[in-house]
Amino acid sequence: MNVYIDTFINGILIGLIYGLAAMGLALIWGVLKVINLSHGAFITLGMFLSYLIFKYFHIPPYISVFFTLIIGFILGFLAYFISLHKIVSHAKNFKEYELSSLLSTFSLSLIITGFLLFIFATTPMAINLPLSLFETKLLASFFSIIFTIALTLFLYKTYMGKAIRAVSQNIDAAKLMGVNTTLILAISFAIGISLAMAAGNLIAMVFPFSTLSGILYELKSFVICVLGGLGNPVGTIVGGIILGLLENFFGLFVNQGLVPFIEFTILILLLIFKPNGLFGGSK
Amino acid sequence: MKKNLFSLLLALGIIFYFILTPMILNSPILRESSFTTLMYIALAISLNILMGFTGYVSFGHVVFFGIGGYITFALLYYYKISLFLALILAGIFAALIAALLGSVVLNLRGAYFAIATIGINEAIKSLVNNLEFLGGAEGLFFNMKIYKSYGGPQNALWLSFYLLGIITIVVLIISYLIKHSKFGLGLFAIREDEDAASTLGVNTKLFKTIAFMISAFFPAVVGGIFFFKNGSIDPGSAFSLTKSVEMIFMVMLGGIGTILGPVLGAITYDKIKETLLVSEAFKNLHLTISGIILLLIVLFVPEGIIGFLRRKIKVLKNILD
Amino acid sequence: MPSILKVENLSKKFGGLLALNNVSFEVKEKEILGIIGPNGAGKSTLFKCITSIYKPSSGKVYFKEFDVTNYPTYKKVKMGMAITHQIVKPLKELSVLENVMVGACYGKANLSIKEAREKALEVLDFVGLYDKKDLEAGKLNVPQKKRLEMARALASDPELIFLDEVLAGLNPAEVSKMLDVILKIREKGITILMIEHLMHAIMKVSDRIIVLDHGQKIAEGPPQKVAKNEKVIEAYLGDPKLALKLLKEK
Amino acid sequence: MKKYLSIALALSFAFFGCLDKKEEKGNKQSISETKAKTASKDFIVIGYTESKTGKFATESREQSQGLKLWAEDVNKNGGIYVKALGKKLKVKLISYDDESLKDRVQQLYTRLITEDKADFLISPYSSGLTASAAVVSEQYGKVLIATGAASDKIFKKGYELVYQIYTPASRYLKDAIDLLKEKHPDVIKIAIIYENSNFAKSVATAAKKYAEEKGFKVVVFESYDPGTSDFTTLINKIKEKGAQALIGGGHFTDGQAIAKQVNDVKLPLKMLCILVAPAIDKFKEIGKAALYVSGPSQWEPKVDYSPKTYPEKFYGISSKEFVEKYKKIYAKDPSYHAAGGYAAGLVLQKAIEDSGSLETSKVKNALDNMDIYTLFGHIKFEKAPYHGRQEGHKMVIVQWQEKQNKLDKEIVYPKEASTSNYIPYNKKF
Repeated sequence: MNVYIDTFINGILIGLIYGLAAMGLALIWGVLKVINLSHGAFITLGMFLSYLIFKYFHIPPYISVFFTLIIGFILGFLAYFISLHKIVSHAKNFKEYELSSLLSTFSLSLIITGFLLFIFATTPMAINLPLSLFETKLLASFFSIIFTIALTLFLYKTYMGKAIRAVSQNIDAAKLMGVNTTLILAISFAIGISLAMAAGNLIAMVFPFSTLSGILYELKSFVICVLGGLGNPVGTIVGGIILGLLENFFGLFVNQGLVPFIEFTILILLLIFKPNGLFGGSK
Repeated sequence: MKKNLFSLLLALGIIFYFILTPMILNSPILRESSFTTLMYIALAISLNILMGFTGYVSFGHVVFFGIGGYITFALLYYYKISLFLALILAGIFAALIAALLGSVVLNLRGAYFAIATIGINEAIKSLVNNLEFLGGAEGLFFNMKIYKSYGGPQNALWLSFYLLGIITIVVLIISYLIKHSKFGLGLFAIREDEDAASTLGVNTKLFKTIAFMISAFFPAVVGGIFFFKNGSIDPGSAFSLTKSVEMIFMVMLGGIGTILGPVLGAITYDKIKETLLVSEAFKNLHLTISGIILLLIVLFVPEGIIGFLRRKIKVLKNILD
Repeated sequence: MPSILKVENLSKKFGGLLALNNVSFEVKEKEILGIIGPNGAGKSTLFKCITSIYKPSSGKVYFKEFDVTNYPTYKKVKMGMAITHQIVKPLKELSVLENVMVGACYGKANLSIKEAREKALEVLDFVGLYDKKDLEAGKLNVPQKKRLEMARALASDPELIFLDEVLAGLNPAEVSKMLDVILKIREKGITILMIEHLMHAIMKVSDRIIVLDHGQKIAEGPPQKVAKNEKVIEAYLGDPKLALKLLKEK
Repeated sequence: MKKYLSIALALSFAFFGCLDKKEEKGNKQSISETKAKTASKDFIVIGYTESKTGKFATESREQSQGLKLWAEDVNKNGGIYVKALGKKLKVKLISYDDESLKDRVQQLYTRLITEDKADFLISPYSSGLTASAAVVSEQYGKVLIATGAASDKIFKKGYELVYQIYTPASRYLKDAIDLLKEKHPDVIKIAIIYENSNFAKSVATAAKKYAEEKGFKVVVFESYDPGTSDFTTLINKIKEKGAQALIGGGHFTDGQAIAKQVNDVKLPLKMLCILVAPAIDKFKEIGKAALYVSGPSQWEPKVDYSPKTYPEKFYGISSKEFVEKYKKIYAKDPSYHAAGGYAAGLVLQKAIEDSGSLETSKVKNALDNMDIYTLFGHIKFEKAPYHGRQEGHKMVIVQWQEKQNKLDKEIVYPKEASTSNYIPYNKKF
């Protein structure tokens, strides 16, 4: 097959997976205005959950993902009240907790990573299904699309989703309209974490991983959020696809080792010129 | 006026304590642990000039530590110039890079600035990873001969320690002078409300950039000393994101925007970590435990040690800064 | 009298919306020029364009004969403009004194930090905030914050001061206190350009008034004359008679 | 103002004086203790740092396990006989966590030397950390046995007391290229891809040079970022350039991913030789994709290094014995990191016995003249300009083959160690 077609297809698939990984971060960033620095740690947690379920119960990741979604939701809910509630509820506006939320979510990531390191060290792990890489990528991409559709429907069609969007646009107005903002924030965070862990769960079946893999997806997720904006899941997926394509096509022409340099340079340029994402308005 | 001087003197006293005890006891083990402590103090004070005075939280500040380390290392490695000159050049170069980067990223506010600085750190790390003359991913290694011109490795280690001590004192004094200067007042105005500051006549862009440059200069020099002492440098240890966040923590822990705060914060953080690292009971889980401690600090003492003391003990309210 | 500020055909577009449309006027030295107009008339936009908080889409601004259109805000302040904000912007965690010192340090006064302290104390006394000098600015109440805005502007030794609705949100007693301060400022020889929503108050102190509506200047002249201008009254309420009635109730 | 100055200074000294008093006391105590100790020394103290956290945690843990096994063995036999003291001394290991970071390596090694009074040092895992530790060990005149560090660069530094156990990076893939030349004289175009990290880069650079000397044409020579898990683009590139053999890799995860993805696209390579990953047992998790993948290894549980193979100069237990002991305790096959850890201890033991002393200069002398065979293979150190670099030890090349429908790791090179014959990679397609 033509190298370019190959690269293109792979770029799209990888992009969908990246988008999946970024979705949770984008949701939390968008609604709570918190840049969740524990995102990567939760992705890793999802990967290990997936691995353990596969190892001990022989349930493949594409099924265990539903279980992980539930566990992730519960953990996320708890994590919100442990690390963020105090900070968020005491602040008058999100600017006041911008810094402390970065720090508290970072502590959360230290706690999780420290724990995982204690048990698993940095031993590389892999889930080996009787599927080719291409097939697992297809499977993960499929889930990525499903999650995007589900999350979009949830946000735009359900009462809860509308409340979340209302809170993300104007928390004070939402409060006045009688929305229980604390609950909404907690649920949004829980969904974000749940998505992060589900992404980890699925990625574990595609690529090998270790305790420290999550941070790579976290950094990529920053780029994606900035590319796709924070508004809606579709934007995130598109951001992911752009990144996937960029990575793959750059990789064809320049040394692969330089790809992160290009990625982060794009991140900085975008932040400067298009802080609301490629599709958002200007500053 | 007097109250501020008290904090400065207290901070100076603490720093001198860390410089003098290893010296008087001629104890290498104390020197090594003091080296780490002083390094953290200097880094925390430098970051505080940007973060505490100007309100811009750089999550990738370690990039200047790395840049300084690489410049010093490369200058000594290729040109064999003197360490002092190399350190100063490293600081100046880092400040220039800060001016260049600052002119664009300092237009971003809050979390966007934070993310951009992470991006800068990662981009530069990746770039250095691919630069052959800087050793790429392998990094550069000194020949022991380099230390010979400083009186052998033994003396070189002491020299690095004294240099670091001097830099720590210098950065503390500079931070004090800035805080109580007209320039510092301008920075504080920017921290509180950038738009208001500019309508009061503060050239916000210039001020921010200068603050960024100063807070880049010192980490670069510290990085230079650190990697000189280490004898080798590689991108992973030069541009470690964890150290960046540690710097922020130290400032927060001590008290953001204060003179004494970063000093106390750095020492406390360092001691907690050192204790956890060598303690039998905790060393396996020290990452988790430091996470828990840090979380507790963020949640319950967000104003830091200084703020806490000022709030709790009336007498200290007007003395501590 | 020579003019200190000259605005020529200033326009500002926000996207497709024309917020300011070819506004021109002059301010003479030592006069109080009031700018009025209904909500959304472009008053604040006009201020912000003159002071470079917004970049005007077209037109020119001259300050003391210099073309300062593209000067950044801080430079204009250094030349002798001083700005207050409609929505108060105290430097919350700094003390009241420090707030005012910023003005003294960086405005036209350009004082050293030591001189600035003295100047600030003097100004705080002038606006009646002396006893609050060590309080955190964020802890002041609204009228005090408004006076703080004034104090910061005054401390910079301005030649021209922009007052953006400094009377809004004050009760009658506070309004009259504030008007006293404004008149005292004029006595110091400082030119005042003020936006106000409360018409009767501005009528009382202004030498001349400019009326904006939908981004355009619709009237200019002494207060009494402007008040009777039907176009103005219509712009304000759509009902000239009701407006007139309101105007007469002082 | 003077009052303030004095108060401030006094306060700070008092405060921190209290904090550190305990430490100082401990310090003084240990000084007096050691004075007593030299007369009646009971232990040989060996210090090292282990990366319990951070990116080297796994490898470092295994290395440390090997070392601990050695210490146990020694102590079971009553210790090491030190002629100068006329008795056997037991070994005491002291270690701290270096977090896989340079930050504290020097601090901890100084602590090991000055506070814990370590007589000898073993390196941390990885070349970068070893380089930092070496500065300190040289400064205090302590012997540092470097295991888990394959870099050549450390030994360009003019160190006198650092000794390397591993085959250095410059020779890592040499044998693989020799093997390729021998088995496939027709192959000309080869591809080298490597992880952009300290170790892999040294290996790849040296391999490229050697391959070109041997007449190969390196058509792809590219790095990829650590953590890369998708190699589709690189493989496309290799396909396009028509390379007939692929060598490279870096760490386990990427190596495994490369093997899997090359297999997925059925790239008909004559040889697929990957660093690190094939040598590790977990590699077989990828099933058929592992078949016929080869890779260099420092050591293998299957190698037969025993007094039988090297009757003249063999020292310590045989590799078989080591594997059994290790399995009994840790319930799995030892990796080469573990064997390297054990060997590091063994080398030190031999040097102490040979010199009959704990003095650095005498032990150094013994190390300089060492030429032994151990469970890890041949150990012999270079003289200047690369003083201390390993020159005796040889890599083995392993290949995953199928025996009775089960994947098995066989040694295919060098001939004297081999357990099976080499099979071209593309035979499976």
